[in-house]
Amino acid sequence: MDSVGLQALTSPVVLFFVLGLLAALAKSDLEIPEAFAKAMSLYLMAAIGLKGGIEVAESGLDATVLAALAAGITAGFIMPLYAFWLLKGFGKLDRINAGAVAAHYGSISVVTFVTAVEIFEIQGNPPQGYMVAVMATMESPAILAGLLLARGGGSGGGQSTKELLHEVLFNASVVLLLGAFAIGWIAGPSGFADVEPFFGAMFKGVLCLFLLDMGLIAARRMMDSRSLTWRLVAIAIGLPLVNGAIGTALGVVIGLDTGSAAVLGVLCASASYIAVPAAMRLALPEADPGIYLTMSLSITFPFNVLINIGLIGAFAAMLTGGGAAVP
Amino acid sequence: MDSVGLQALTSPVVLFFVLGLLAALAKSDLEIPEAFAKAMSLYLMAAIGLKGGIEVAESGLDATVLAALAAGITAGFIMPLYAFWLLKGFGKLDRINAGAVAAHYGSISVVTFVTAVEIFEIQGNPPQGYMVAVMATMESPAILAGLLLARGGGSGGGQSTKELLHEVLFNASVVLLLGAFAIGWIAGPSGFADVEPFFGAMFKGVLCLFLLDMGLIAARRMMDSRSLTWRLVAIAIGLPLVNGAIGTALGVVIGLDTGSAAVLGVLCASASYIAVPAAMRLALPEADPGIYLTMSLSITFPFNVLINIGLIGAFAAMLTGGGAAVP
Amino acid sequence: MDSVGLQALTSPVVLFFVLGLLAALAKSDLEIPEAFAKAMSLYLMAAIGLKGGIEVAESGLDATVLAALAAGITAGFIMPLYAFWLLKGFGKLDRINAGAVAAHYGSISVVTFVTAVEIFEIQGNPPQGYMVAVMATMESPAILAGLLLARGGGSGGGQSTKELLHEVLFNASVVLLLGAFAIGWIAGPSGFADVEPFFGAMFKGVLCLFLLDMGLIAARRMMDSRSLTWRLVAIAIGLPLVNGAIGTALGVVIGLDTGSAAVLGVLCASASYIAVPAAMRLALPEADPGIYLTMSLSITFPFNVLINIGLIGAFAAMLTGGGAAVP
Amino acid sequence: MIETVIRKRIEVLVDQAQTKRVTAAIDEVGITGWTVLPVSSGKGRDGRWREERVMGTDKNLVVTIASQENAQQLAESLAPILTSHGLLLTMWDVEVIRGERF
Amino acid sequence: MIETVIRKRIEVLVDQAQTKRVTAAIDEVGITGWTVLPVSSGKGRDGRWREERVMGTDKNLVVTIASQENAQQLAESLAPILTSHGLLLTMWDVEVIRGERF
Amino acid sequence: MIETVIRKRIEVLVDQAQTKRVTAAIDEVGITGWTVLPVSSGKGRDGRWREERVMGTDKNLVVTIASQENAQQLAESLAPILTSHGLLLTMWDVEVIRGERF
Ligand SMILES: Nc1ncnc2c1ncn2[C@@H]1O[C@H](COP(=O)(O)O)[C@@H](O)[C@H]1O
Ligand SMILES: Nc1ncnc2c1ncn2[C@@H]1O[C@H](COP(=O)(O)O)[C@@H](O)[C@H]1O
Ligand SMILES: Nc1ncnc2c1ncn2[C@@H]1O[C@H](COP(=O)(O)O)[C@@H](O)[C@H]1O
Ligand code: NA
Ligand code: NA
Ligand code: NA
Repeated sequence: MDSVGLQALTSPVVLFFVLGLLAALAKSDLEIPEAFAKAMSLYLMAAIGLKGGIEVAESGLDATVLAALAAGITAGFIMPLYAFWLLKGFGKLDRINAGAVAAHYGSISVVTFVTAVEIFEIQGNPPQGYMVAVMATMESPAILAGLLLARGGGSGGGQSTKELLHEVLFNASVVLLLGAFAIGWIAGPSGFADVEPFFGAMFKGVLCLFLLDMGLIAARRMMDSRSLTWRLVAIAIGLPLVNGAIGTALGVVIGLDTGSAAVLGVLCASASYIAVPAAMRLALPEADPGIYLTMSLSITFPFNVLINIGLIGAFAAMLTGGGAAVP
Repeated sequence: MDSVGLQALTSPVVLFFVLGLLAALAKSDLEIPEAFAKAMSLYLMAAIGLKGGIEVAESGLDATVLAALAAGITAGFIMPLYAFWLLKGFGKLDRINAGAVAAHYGSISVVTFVTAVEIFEIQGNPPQGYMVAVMATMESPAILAGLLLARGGGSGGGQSTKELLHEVLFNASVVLLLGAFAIGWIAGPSGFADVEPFFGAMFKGVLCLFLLDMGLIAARRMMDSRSLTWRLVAIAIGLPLVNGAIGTALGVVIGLDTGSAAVLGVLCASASYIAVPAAMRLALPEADPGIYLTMSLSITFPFNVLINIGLIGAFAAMLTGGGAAVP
Repeated sequence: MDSVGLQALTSPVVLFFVLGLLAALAKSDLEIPEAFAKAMSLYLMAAIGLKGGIEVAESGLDATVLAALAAGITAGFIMPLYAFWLLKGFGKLDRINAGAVAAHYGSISVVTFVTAVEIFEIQGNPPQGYMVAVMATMESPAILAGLLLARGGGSGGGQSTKELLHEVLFNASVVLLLGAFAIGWIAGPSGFADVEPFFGAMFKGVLCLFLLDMGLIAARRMMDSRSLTWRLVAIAIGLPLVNGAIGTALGVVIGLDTGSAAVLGVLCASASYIAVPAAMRLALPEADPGIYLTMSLSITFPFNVLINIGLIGAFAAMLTGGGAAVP
Repeated sequence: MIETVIRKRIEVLVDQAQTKRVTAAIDEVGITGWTVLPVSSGKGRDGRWREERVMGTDKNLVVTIASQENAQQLAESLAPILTSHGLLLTMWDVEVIRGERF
Repeated sequence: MIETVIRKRIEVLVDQAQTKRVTAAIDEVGITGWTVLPVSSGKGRDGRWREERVMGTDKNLVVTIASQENAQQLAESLAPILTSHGLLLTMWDVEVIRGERF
Repeated sequence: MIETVIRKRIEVLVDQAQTKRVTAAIDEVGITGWTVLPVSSGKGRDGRWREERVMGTDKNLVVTIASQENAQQLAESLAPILTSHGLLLTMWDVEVIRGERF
């Protein structure tokens, strides 16, 4: 790995995640209070939404943005389809669990996104601000797709279509991300100045503590797991590789810059572990979190943070010919 | 509304409050952990107390300050009287609930105060630092007055006068506000420098998240409410209008500058929803929080933040002839 | 007390602690949510570990550092021995409680350390960054020593030696302090820049709120206490005096600068109230927290913060001839 | 001596996300109220869960006091989804004062 | 086989601000101890409450184990304020080990 | 009408640091599951505790539903450490649906 890649892995953000993993593997009793971890996740979503909105207020919207939004939404609907087929066939899951897992992999992980942005910035390829909007709109389509697949077009486990759509459109993550995005857009850079110390300067430090917690939780869940098979582990690593490559290529095709194309790849590669588990618990209670949460949080998330983001960044640089600027 | 008024309404602080209201009205499941919300409220009180103390350490005290303190305390005793009369008569509440609501409207809301200071600063009319001390001393008198009214001079629901006075003087909000004020005064600007990034720079960002939560809670409580009548809604809007005008005029009469007079108006207009509900729960458990909390938090608070602060600012500018400095 | 000493006592950090003590003594209901207090304690440990690691990354390690580490570990094993003897004899505690208390006094308090660093910096005698590593390594030895003393070499209350060693080496405080220290060391000053606003600039402000909470808890526990005798109170004040003097002298002997020697004294003088109580609860459940927590948290901690740190600083300055630089 | 009457206490352990469904069932049956307690971790046939508040897959304990008939009705209305929704329901007799309220 | 004895378990749902009053009543009756559990939301005749920690109008659940006589005495001492202070009291028989402690 | 069966509900109040020991005992006896509830403060013969999360000396309430035999076995396995480890154990009969699960 070159020095830039190494520099990314030695950023405090990644190191705190590794510390969490190691502490849990060593069975330390280190634990972040849940209320505070939840608050940090809300803070991160509000901050990332705000910043995206402000960048869009500065740069404006153009055709590339619309193309990126369309690409993201389309990917969100299509990825669950082949994931479902793979999970049922190769993964040997039943329809309900296959649908639930497919929804996770079609949707996105905000924290993976943020970590990738950190790393790509260190590598000299910062993505565009509107990618936050792309991320926010990619949260929901896969939830819909996954639920339809799980229910096989049937009437569904007691939840009306109206309730379902409500959850898809107004779940906490979507509301906070898009709401903060809108606030950033309206308030603009001048309005942001006052809140910058909190939502801007503090951001990476909070991300460190949050990733410490996610490392702890991911490794503990891994160790407690009873439902993981090697087939599911293979999917939890293979899918992000494939989705990451497809997403990056798609980004390059529609004309995104290196950093933004790589981020589209990361969004496709990432699996949700905040918005979608909550939605599944509501709409598909029969599905087993021991499968979907362990795959997305305990395998795919560390794999993405520690390895796949680096691969995707390199792939994007290769495709666009724009190598990482070595500082 | 002129451009300055618009600018105030598009500050992130106000926009996050609106986001909270809208999210709750859309029945989103967005929720801030209670422990974190409580921590934010303590942080805000400590920070505002500190800053007030430091400003007083810099500017010193004079006769105007004493006049402002006296005006605030007097208003705190008198406002509950006509509020009580109005609530019993026009509002058709019984003695106990009328007394409890009167205590809320006679006391003050720290967050309304802070939001007003934000807005008046944007408008170029920053109030004096000693208004924090005025605010802190205005918390308690109305609690006493309201309880006396509720009990009709009777012996009271099981609580001794000693317990009562203790609660009025040592309730958490009063202790934290005045304690931090004293610390700011003692430590002075040089001592403050070290803690400025936390208590100063971060302040507006935390206020955003806190107002997001207050928006969520206020709107949910509104939707759940069973006890609100149109008469009570009318009082919850009318009283802040009247009290705001009286308070502002009073401020001008005793010689306060535009910003400080407006803030005195806002203090009179605001209704407590942190210190007083807790005190009523202790001293007047028979009173219904479905009435006092819904009126102060779900009606008066949004009305003040979104409309009344703007009106009061304009009224103060009119009275003092000092128009808002358009930036 | 000279003006520098006074300046230390009027720093917001100390004043918030005093406010907590006074509020609890006045029986105010002021209370910091436990989840938030716990989060603050984790934040403080992560931040102090990080900063220590970064300073070591800058300054490197030399023989003095090794001497300081050796001195700290040795003190951690030896201090519990005479503390145990004193607690059983003069203090009239049984073997189990004497061992538990001895473990507390042999170990260290992170917050006392941090407060001392604040104060010595104000006094112009900043300690070296590696003292964080000394602190971290001093957490565990006394736990081992205290448990062996409590069990009298016997097999112990149901806990295997393996479990015990695991707890001693991987308890939450040790893992977080040393983990963050390692991260700081690896990431170095350039990696730290990004997270400085969170882990650096905010530090003293968070410390203020945390000390407010510790003041509240210490005074409440004092007032609730049933098990304290005057003998135990005398030990809780006498031991820190003696240990502080010994530790400071030891630091001077091994060649530490004024600030670092004073900090070694403070570490010896301080009694743990975060790491060790948790460890005792696990390994020695028969011991009474009403004794060990009340002594360390309610007596020794305030005594150290308000008086003993000042004495130790003066003693170190005397021994090294390096008086506090009056700013 | 104070007079107490016997009522049923029903406790339902339920996913955070499904809590509304249980409280709605309580409301529908006509029981006067309910109270929700937080839960921090657990283990069942589906394995262990803990620290899941961020993911929204944590649980709550819903407690309600009801007359025998209302309790029976509630149990029947929840029975069909007990297994699919992973609910855990226990009930027992308790003494209450002011029995007319339940 | 282990020996158990029957004691009363009393649970009182009470406003945060009134909790001290209930625990003081427990102490006065001479019961050896009590334990407080947090409560997150609820619904009663006065409507629904939730997310009220900031406002200090949230509730607690106070649990205490007592002998039959002490339990009866506690119920009687709390009865007069049950309605005015919005308390919810339930009690039932439980088996405990080391019965002499309660 | 829905069919219920009688099972034992056991609740153990235990130090945060000792919680694993209690849940391990439950697992060993072969009970299918358990649930942990947070506890915020309390008072016993050793005095009062509160706000002790930072110090790690706070407590939890472990709840488990079991058959009579398993419950009895659990009580016996915990009895020796009840006093030394400061546990508080209560148990009583409850009705459950789907009794085969416990
Ligand atoms: N039947 C019930 N079962 C459980 N909790 C109840 C019940 N009725 C009331 N509560 C709780 O007691 C609180 C006050 O009830 P109320 O006095 O009826 O408004 C409610 O907010 C609930 O938390
Ligand atoms: N009679 C009781 N009822 C309910 N909880 C109790 C009782 N006695 C003790 N406790 C709880 O058990 C803890 C330890 O009690 P002890 O071992 O007596 O100090 C106390 O702090 C309380 O939380
Ligand atoms: N026997 C039991 N006693 C108490 N709680 C249980 C029991 N079995 C299951 N639970 C709780 O119910 C949840 C779901 O259980 P299950 O549906 O068996 O996976 C578990 O995670 C526990 O929190
Ligand atoms: Na994806
Ligand atoms: Na007012
Ligand atoms: Na020590």
